[in-house]
Amino acid sequence: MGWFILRRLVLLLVTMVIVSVGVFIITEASPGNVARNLLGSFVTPEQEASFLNQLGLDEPLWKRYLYWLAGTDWIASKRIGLPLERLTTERGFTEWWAKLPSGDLIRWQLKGEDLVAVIKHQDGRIEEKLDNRRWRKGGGGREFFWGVDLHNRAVLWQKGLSKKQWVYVHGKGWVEAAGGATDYIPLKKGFLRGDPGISLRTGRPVAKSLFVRLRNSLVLASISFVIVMPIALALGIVAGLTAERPIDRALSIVGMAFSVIPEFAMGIFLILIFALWLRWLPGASVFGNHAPWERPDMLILPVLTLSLIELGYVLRITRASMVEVMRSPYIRTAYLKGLPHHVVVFKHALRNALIAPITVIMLHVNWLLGGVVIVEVVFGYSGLGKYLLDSAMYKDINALEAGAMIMVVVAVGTQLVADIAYTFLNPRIRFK
Amino acid sequence: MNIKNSKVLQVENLSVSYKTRKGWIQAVQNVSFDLSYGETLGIVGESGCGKSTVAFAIVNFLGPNGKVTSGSIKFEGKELVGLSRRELNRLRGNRISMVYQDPMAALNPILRIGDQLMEVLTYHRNFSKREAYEHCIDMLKRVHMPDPEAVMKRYPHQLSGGQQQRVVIAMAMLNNPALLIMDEPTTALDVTVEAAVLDLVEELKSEFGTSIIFITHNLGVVARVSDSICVMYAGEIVERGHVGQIFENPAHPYTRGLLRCVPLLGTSKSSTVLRPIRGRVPPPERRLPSMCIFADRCGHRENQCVDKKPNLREIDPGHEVRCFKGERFLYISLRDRRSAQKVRRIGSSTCAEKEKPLLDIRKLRVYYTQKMRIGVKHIVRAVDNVSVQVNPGCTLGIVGESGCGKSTLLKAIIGLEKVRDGKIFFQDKELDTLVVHRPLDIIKEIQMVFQNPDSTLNPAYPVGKQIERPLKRFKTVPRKRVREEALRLLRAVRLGQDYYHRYPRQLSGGEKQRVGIARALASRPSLILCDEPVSALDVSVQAAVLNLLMEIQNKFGTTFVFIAHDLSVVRYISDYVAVMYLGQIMEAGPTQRIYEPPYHPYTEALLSAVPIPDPDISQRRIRLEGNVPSAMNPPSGCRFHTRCPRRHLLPDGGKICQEKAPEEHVIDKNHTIYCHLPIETLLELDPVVEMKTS
Amino acid sequence: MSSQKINEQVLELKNQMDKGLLSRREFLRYAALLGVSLPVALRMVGLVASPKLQAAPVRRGGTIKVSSQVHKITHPAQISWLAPSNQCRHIAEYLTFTDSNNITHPYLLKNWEVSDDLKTWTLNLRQGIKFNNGDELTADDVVFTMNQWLNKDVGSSMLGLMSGYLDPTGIEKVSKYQIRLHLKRPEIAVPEHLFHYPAMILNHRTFEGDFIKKPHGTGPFVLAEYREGERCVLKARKDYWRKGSDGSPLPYLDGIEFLDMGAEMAPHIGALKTGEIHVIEASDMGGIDLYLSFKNDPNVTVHAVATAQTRVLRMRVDRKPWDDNRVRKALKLCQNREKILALAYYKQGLLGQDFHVYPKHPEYCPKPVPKYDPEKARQLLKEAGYPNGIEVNLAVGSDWADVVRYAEILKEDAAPAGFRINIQTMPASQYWEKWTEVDLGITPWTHRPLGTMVLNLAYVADDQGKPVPWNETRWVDKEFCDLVTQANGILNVEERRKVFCKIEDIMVERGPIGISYWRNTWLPARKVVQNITAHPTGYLVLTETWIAKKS
Amino acid sequence: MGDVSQLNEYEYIEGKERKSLLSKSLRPFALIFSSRTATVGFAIVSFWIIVSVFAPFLTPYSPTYQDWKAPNQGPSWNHPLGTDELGRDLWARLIYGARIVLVIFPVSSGLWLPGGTALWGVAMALLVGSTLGLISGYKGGWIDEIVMRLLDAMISIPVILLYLLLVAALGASAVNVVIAIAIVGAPGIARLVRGLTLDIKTRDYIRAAETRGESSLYIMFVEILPNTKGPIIIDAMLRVGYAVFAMGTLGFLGLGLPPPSPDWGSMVAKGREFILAGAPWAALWPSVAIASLVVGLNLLADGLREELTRYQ
Repeated sequence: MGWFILRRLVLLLVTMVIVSVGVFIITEASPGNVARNLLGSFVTPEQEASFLNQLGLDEPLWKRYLYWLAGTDWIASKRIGLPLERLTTERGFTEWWAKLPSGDLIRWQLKGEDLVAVIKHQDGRIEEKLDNRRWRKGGGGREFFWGVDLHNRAVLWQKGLSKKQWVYVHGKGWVEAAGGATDYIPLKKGFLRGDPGISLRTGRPVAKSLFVRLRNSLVLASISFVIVMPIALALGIVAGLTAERPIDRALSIVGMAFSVIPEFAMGIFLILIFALWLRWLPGASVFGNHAPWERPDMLILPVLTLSLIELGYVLRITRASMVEVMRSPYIRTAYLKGLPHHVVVFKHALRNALIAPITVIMLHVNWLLGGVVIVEVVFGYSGLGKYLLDSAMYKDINALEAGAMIMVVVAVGTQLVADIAYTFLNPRIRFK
Repeated sequence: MNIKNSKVLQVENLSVSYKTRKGWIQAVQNVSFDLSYGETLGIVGESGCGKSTVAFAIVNFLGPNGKVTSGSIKFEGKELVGLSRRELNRLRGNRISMVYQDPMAALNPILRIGDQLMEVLTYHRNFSKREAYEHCIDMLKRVHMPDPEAVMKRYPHQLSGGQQQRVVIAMAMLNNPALLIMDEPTTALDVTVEAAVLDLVEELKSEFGTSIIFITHNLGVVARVSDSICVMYAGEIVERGHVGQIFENPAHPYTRGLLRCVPLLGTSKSSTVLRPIRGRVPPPERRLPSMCIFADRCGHRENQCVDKKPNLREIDPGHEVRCFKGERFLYISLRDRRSAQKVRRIGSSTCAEKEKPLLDIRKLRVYYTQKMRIGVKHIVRAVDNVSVQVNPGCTLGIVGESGCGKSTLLKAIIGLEKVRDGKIFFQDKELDTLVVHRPLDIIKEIQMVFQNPDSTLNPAYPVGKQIERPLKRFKTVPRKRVREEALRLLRAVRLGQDYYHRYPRQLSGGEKQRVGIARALASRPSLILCDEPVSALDVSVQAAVLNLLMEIQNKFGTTFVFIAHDLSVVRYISDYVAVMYLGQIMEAGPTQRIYEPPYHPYTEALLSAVPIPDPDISQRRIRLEGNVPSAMNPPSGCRFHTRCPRRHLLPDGGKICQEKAPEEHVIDKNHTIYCHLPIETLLELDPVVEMKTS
Repeated sequence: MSSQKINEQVLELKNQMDKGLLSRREFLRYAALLGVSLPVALRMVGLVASPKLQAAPVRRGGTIKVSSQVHKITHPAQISWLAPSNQCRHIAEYLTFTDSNNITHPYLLKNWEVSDDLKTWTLNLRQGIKFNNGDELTADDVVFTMNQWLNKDVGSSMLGLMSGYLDPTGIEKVSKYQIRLHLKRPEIAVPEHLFHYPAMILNHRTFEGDFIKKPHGTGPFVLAEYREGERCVLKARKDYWRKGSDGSPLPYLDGIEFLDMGAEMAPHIGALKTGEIHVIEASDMGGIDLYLSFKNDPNVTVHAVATAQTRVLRMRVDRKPWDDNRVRKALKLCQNREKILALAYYKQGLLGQDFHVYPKHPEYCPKPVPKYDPEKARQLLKEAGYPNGIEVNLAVGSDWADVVRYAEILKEDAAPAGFRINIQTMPASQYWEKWTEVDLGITPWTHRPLGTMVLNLAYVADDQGKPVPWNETRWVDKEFCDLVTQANGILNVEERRKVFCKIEDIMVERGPIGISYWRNTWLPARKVVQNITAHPTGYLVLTETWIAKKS
Repeated sequence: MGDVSQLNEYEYIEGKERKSLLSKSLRPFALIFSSRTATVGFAIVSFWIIVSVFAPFLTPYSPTYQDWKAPNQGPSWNHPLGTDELGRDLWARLIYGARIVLVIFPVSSGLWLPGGTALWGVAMALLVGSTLGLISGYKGGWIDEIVMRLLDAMISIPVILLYLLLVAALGASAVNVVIAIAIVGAPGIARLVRGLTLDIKTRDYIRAAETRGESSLYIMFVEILPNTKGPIIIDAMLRVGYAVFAMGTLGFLGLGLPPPSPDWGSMVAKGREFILAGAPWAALWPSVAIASLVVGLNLLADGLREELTRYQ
C-alpha cells in the first residue's frame, strides 16, 4: 500500500509542475498586463514601465517562474552581501530586513544623494543614521549599492548617473539628484518554501486571502457534498432496481432536468423566486467578517443550485452501475440461494454497485471546489472559484498559481482517496 | 404418500419464450421428462439448444424478458409454475439448488467464502452463527477442500478454478437438497480438475442420494455421470433413454450424427474420418412448427419429415425418440456401423520422415516479468528449456493443461513474445527478432489461427475485406485479381460467394473460424500455428473444421503446429504429439506411441482423466493430488514431482525427482520421455484405455 | 471674508446676470469659484441663505452597510477607481467640495483668493483641524500632498490634470495656514481640480507611501479593518471638526461597512432587496438594471442624478478610413440617437450632439440634435470612394452592457448606409489595454464638472504638437487647440460660450467622435437611509447621513 | 482427392441473400427507434435542427431587427415568446441561435461552414482525444505515462478556468470557442478511447494483424479505431450537450460569440440583467432552449447505450 501512495505522490508533484508551467505560459500568452489593471486605464507608458520594474515583472518569463518557485531572497542576499530575514509586525504586515553580523536588523532609504540606514536593535530600539560609507565604486565614477528598502524590495541604488531627476526630499523640498533606484527585486521566499508571493491585485500576501477563500469554498462544497451525495446515491440505487419502470424513468428525467439548466440561469432564477418573490431567503451570500456557517440562511440557495446540478450526474452513474450489478451472475446465485429480495439487494448488490460511483464522486469533489465559479459569481459568494476567476481576469499571476496549485493538490488528492477507497471496497485488488 | 418411489420432478410439455427486439421468440417447446429420487438425468445438446433455459425454468429464474408460456413443472408433487415468490424462496437453495458453469463469476467478489456459505444455513434453517460455521467446515471437508478454516476467510479470487467449483457445490449441498441442477459445471475446468470434480459428484450422489440434472455439451462427461440422458436440439428433446441405450444404439439421426463427429481417444486421422453434420442450427425465428426440426440437416430425410412434425414416441422400454424412422436405426449399432465401414482415409498423409525439419526449436526459454509492486519483479518462466522439431507436411500436436506454456511457445515462434534464451530455426533461417522486425517473406511463411471465434475477426469490416488484407499486404496475387483470389479462398474453406459481403456478427462460430483459416491461407504459408482452433466450437462444427484443416494439409502440404487441451482431438489430427507441463516438455513422439505405454506418468494421468463418450471403454482411474504450482517459483528438479503418482516406484520414494531434472530418454529414435523412472518399469504399466471385452 | 475686496470679476458677473445673460445658478457657481462665500453670493442674488431645514430629528448610531468593490490601496494619489476613493474620502478629506449641482465650496480651506490674471491662487486653511492621530492640519501637509501629486514616481492621475499649469516649484508655503500657488498659465478650474478623487490631504509627518498602514486623515471616520477583495470597515471618530445639526460632532453613524460583492450585479440587487445592505455604491459598474430593479420598490429610493458621463464613439483619425472626414461624418449620421437612448439606456439620460461638451456645462452653447440620415451617409461614403460600403471593426468592453447594446443598435442602423460593422467584444480589463490603440471603439468617459477639463485631456496636442497621452483619436486640429487654450483663460461665461460655440461647430464638422447620449447614474439606498444624495461624478458622501430606524 | 471433396461437397453452405446497402445505412435509425428514450431524444434534437434550418419561414422577424418601441415585452400575439432588451423577437433569435449551435459554424464574417459551432468543437475534441487515447492505449509504456499525466493536469484545473484562460488568450470569436471546447473536451475522450483500446488490444484480430507485421499506425487507425465508434458516438452526443452548456458559460463571462450573433449563451448573459428588473423572458427562453437541447442529447445517448448493451 505504501508504494502505491508514494507513486501517487510523485505523480502529484509531476502534475503540479506541469500545471504551474502551463498556467504561467497561458497567462503570459494572453494579452493585457497587470500594470494597466492595477494603475487604472489612464496610466502613462513611463508609469507603467517603472511599476513593472518595481514589481520585477519585466524579468524574462523563465526568471519570473524561477523566482515564483524558489523565491528571490537568496539572490538578493548574494547581491547585498548580508543574510535577509522576514518579520511579521503585530498588525500582520510582513517586513524584510538585512541581518548585520552584530545581530541587529538594518534597512536603507535613499534621501537625495545620501543613504539613510534604519537599524532595529535586538532590544527593539529603532535608530536612523547616515550610512554613506556603504557606497561601492562602479565604473566611470559611478557609485552603487544593493540594499533592502522600506517596501520589502532589494534595490540597486546608483549615484553620479548622467540623467538628473527631481527628487522630493522631506523637509528640504525638491532637490535635483543624479541618481536613485534603478533596479528592484521584490523579496519573497517562493512557493516551495510556503510563500506564494504577493497578490498583485490586493497587495496582500496570497496565502492569507487564499486560506479564507479556500475555507469558504470548502464549506460550500462539503455541505453540498454531504447533502447531495447520499440522496443521489440512494435515488440511483432505487432507479437501478426499478430499471425501465416508471419510477426509474421519472427519477432519470428529474435528475437530468436539473443538471442541464445552465448554472448561471439556475442561480438567478432561484434568487428571483426565493429572494424576491417569496422573500424567504437572502438574495446574496454576503458574510462580512463572520464565517459562512454563522449565516446558514445565506448558504441555502448556493448549496441548492450546486446540489441540483450534481444530483443529476451522480444519479445517472449510480443507476448504470446498479443495473449492471443486478444483471451479474453472483446476484443470480444469491437469488437462487433463496435469499429474500432485500437481503440480495443490501448484502450482495449494494456494496458492489457503489464501487464505481464512489470513485467518480471523489473526482467531483475537485469540480465542486473550483468548478462552482459560476455559482459563486452569481451569489457573490467569496470562494476559491471566484478568487481564481478574478485573478485570471486580472492576470494576477501569483494568486492564480497558488490557486491552481491548490486545485491540483485537491484533484490528485481526491483521486488518491478515490483509488484507496476503490482498493478498500474491492478485495480483489486489496489481496493481490 | 410415500414420496420415495414417486418422481422428484415431473415436467409436462414445458414451453419457454423470450422477448427480444423483434418480439417473443420460442426458445424451448413442449419438453417433457421426469426424474426419480437418486437418479441423474443428463441433458446434452449443442449451444443454443435450450438446455440451460429448461434448468432456469425449473427454478423460475428466466430474467426480466423470459416467461414459461405453457406446460407444468411438478416438484415433489407441487406445481412450480406460477408459485409465489415467498414459497419459491423457501424451495430455492433448500430443496432445489444449482451449480453454474463459471464458478468465479458465481461467487460474490467482495464477500468472504464463509459468509456466502453460512447465509444459506442461517436463512433457511435459522442456524446460529456457530452452528452454521461448524456445518460449513464439515461440508468443505466432504468436498475434499484442503484447510477449510483458511478457505472460509478467503475471498473467491484467492482460490483456484477447481476449488471455487468445490465451494459452489458445497454451497448447493449444505441443505441436502432433493434436486441439484448442474449447468455445465466442469466445462471451464482443466481435464484433470474436471475428472476430480466428476468423482466428487459421484461421491455426493451415493452419500446424499440427491437426484441430479446434469447439463453439458460434452458427450464424454454425460456418458460418465448420467443414468438416463435427454438429447436436445433447437429447443426440443429429440431422444430420451437410458445411457446404455443412447450410446449403444442411438435412434435419432442427430444423436447418431453427434456420436459420429466426436473423435474417440483410440481413433487417429489415418484410421477413421469424422462425419460432421452439415448446415447449421436454424435460428429460433425460423423453426417451422409443422416439420421435423432436424429435417434440413438430416441425411435420411423423407417427405413425411417435412409434412408433419414427429412427436416423442417410445420405441423401446424407457427409450423415446422424435423421428418417424426411429425403429429402423435402432438395430444398426453404431460401433459395427463404424467398423464395418470401409476405412475412408483422408488421402495419403503428407507427413514423411524427412531429414531437415521445417521448424527446429532448441532449448527455448521465454520469461515474463510480472510487476506486483514497483521494484518487486516476479519472473514467470512460461517456457523453460524446450526443444522440439516439426517436419514439413506434418502436424505437431502440443497438449497440456492451462498455464503449461503452449500458447507462449506459439507466440515465441511467430514473434509476438521476446525470447530470453535458445534458438528457433525456420527453413534453416534463425528467427531471432520480433515479428515487426522480420522481413516480409519470412512473415508470409508463418500464419496463425486463433481460438475464440468471436474475437478472431474484426467486427468492423466485412469478411471479404479481411481476407483481402493479407493478399494485398503480401502481394500474393496482382492487385486486380485480389477479389477473385478471396472468393477462391472462401470456396476453399467451404463458404459461399456471398459471405464476401457478410459482417462477422452475421456468421456462426464455425463460419468465423473458417474465415480465420482462409485469412491464414491467403499468403500461402508453409507453417500454420493453430492455437486451440476448435475448443470453443460445438462438436458438430468442430469435426468440419478439423476435416478442413487436414484437407488443406493434403492439398497444399502445409505444416501445422496444433495446440489443444483435448487429447482425443490432438490424437485425431496430429502426426507427432508433445505433452507439456509447467513450461517443459514431459514426453514427445509419434502420435500412436504417446497413446500407449510406456507413458510419462503425467501423460498417463491426462489419458485417464479424459471423459470418453463410450460406455464400453474401461478407463483406469489415476488422480493427481494438490494444485498446479505457480510458474513464478516452479518446483525443483522434475517439475511434476509434487503431483507425480508414480514416484513411489523409485528407490527412496523418488527423492531424486526432487533434486535433479530428468534427462531425455530416447526410445527408438523419435519418442522421448523425461522421467527418472526406467523405461522398463514404464513398459510394465498396463494401458489406461482398453476396450471392454464383452 | 466678507470685508475682503470683492474681485471686480464678480461684479462683472453680477451685471451679466442682471442683463439675463447668466442664470442665477451659474452666477452662484462662478462667484463661489472666485472665492465669494455662499451666504454673500446668495445675498447678491437677492436670496436669503435658507437655514438648513431639518425634517425629522436626527437619529444617531447604527452601522450602514454599503456594497462597493474593495481594491488594493497604497498611495491615495495613485487611486484610479472611484470605489476606493469613496471609502478613503471618509478617512482623509479634500481642500474643496463640489456639490451635486457643480458648485465648489471650500472645505478644509476656509477660503481662497485668486489674482485677476487667474495665475496666483492663495489658499487659506481652516485652523484647529486635527488628523485622527492627533497631529494638527497645517500648510506643510498641503504642500507635501501636492508634491506627491506631481511626483512622477508616484504616477498620480493628478499629474495629468495639473502638470499643464503647475510645477512643484510653484507651490509656496506662505504661513502655517496659508499656501500660494503660482501657475504657469491662467486656469479657472483649480478649485474643481482640488476635489478630484485622488486629491486627499495626507499627514506629512507619518505618511510613507501606504495609506492602509498609516490611515491618518482629517475625515469623520477611522479605518478599523481593510481586507482587499472582501471588506473595509470604518468606525466613527469622536473628535471630528464639523458639528452635526444637533450640535454634537458628526458623523451621526457609528460606522460604515463596505462589502466587496464582485462585479456581477445580481448579488448586489438581491442583497439590497432583502435588506442585507443599505446602499449600492455602483460607481464603476452600475448599469440600467439598478434603475429598473428598484424604480418601483417600496422600501428603496433610487437617488438619480444627470451626469456628464457618456459613451464616446471614437475614431482614430490617423488610421484609414477614418482619416477621411467624409467617412467620419457618414458614421456620425448613422446614429439614431432617440433609439439608442431608448434601448441602450431606457431613456435615462440626455441626447448627445457629437461634441464632448455636456449640455449642463456652463459654457455649453445650445446646438440642434443632428438627425439620423443613412441616405446622406451613403452618399458621403460614395464620395469618399466606397461606393458599395465598407467593413470596419468596432471594439467594445463587454462588462458595460449599455455600451454593447449601443454597438448593436449602431451596427443595425449603419447597415443601410453601407457600413458593415463587426463588433469585437472583450472583457473590460482587455479593453482598457487597447482603448487608445483600436481604430474604432466606444470608450466610457467619466463626469467632469467643467467643459474645458475634458477637452484639455482628450482632444488637444501638447506644445510639440503631439496628441496628449489620452487623446485616443490622435485628432490634432490647430484651430480647435487654439480655441481651447483661449477658453481656458476666459472667466466670462458669455465670452467662453461664444468660443465654445465655435469649438462645438468644429467638432460637429470635423470632430473624431460621435456622442449619442449622456447617462444618468443612480445611488439606490434603503428608505431608512436619510440625508444621502447621488453625485454626478459617482462620489459617495456619508458624513451627514443617518439611519431612521432599524431597516 | 476424390472422395474427400465428395464427402464435403454436401457440406457446401449456401449463403443467404445479401443485405442491401439501404438496409445497412438504416441500421442506426432502427436502433434509435427501437428505444423509447432514444426516440424522444432524437425528436427533440431534430426539432431544433429542423426549426433552425427553416427559420426564415417560421418567423417574419430577422434575429437582429430591433423594434425599439417594445423592449423586454412578455409573450404577446406578434411576439410569441416576447422581445429581448433591444426589442428583438426572442423566437427569431432562438431559432437562428440554434443554427449557430447546431447547423452553421460562422468561421469569419464571410465564411460559413456546415455543422454548428458545438458540433465542430466536439469534432475537434474527438480528433485530438481519440488520437491521444489510441496512442497511449496501444503503445503503453512511457508514452502512456506522459499522456496520462498531461490529461490529469488538464482535468485538475476547473473547466471554467481553462475556458477562461484559453478564450482570454485567443480572444472571443467562434473559432476560438471551438478551439476552447476541443481542448477542454479532449481529455475526457482520450480517457474513454484509451480504456476501449486497452480492451480491444487483447482481441485475436489484433494478434492476427500483428502476425502479419502490420505497422502500429495501421493497427491503431484501421483495426482498433472503427471498433470504438459506438461508445465514442454516444459520448460525443453528451459532449455536444456540454459544449452548448460551455458556450452559455462563456457568454456569461462576456467571452461568448461577438454580438449580435444570437448564440444562446450570450442571450442568457445579456438577458440576466433584466430578470430582477421584472423582465425574465430574455434569459428564460434561451435557458429553456439550452436545457431542452442538452436533455434531448442525453436521452438520445442513454437510449442508444441501453439499446446496445441490452442485447449484447
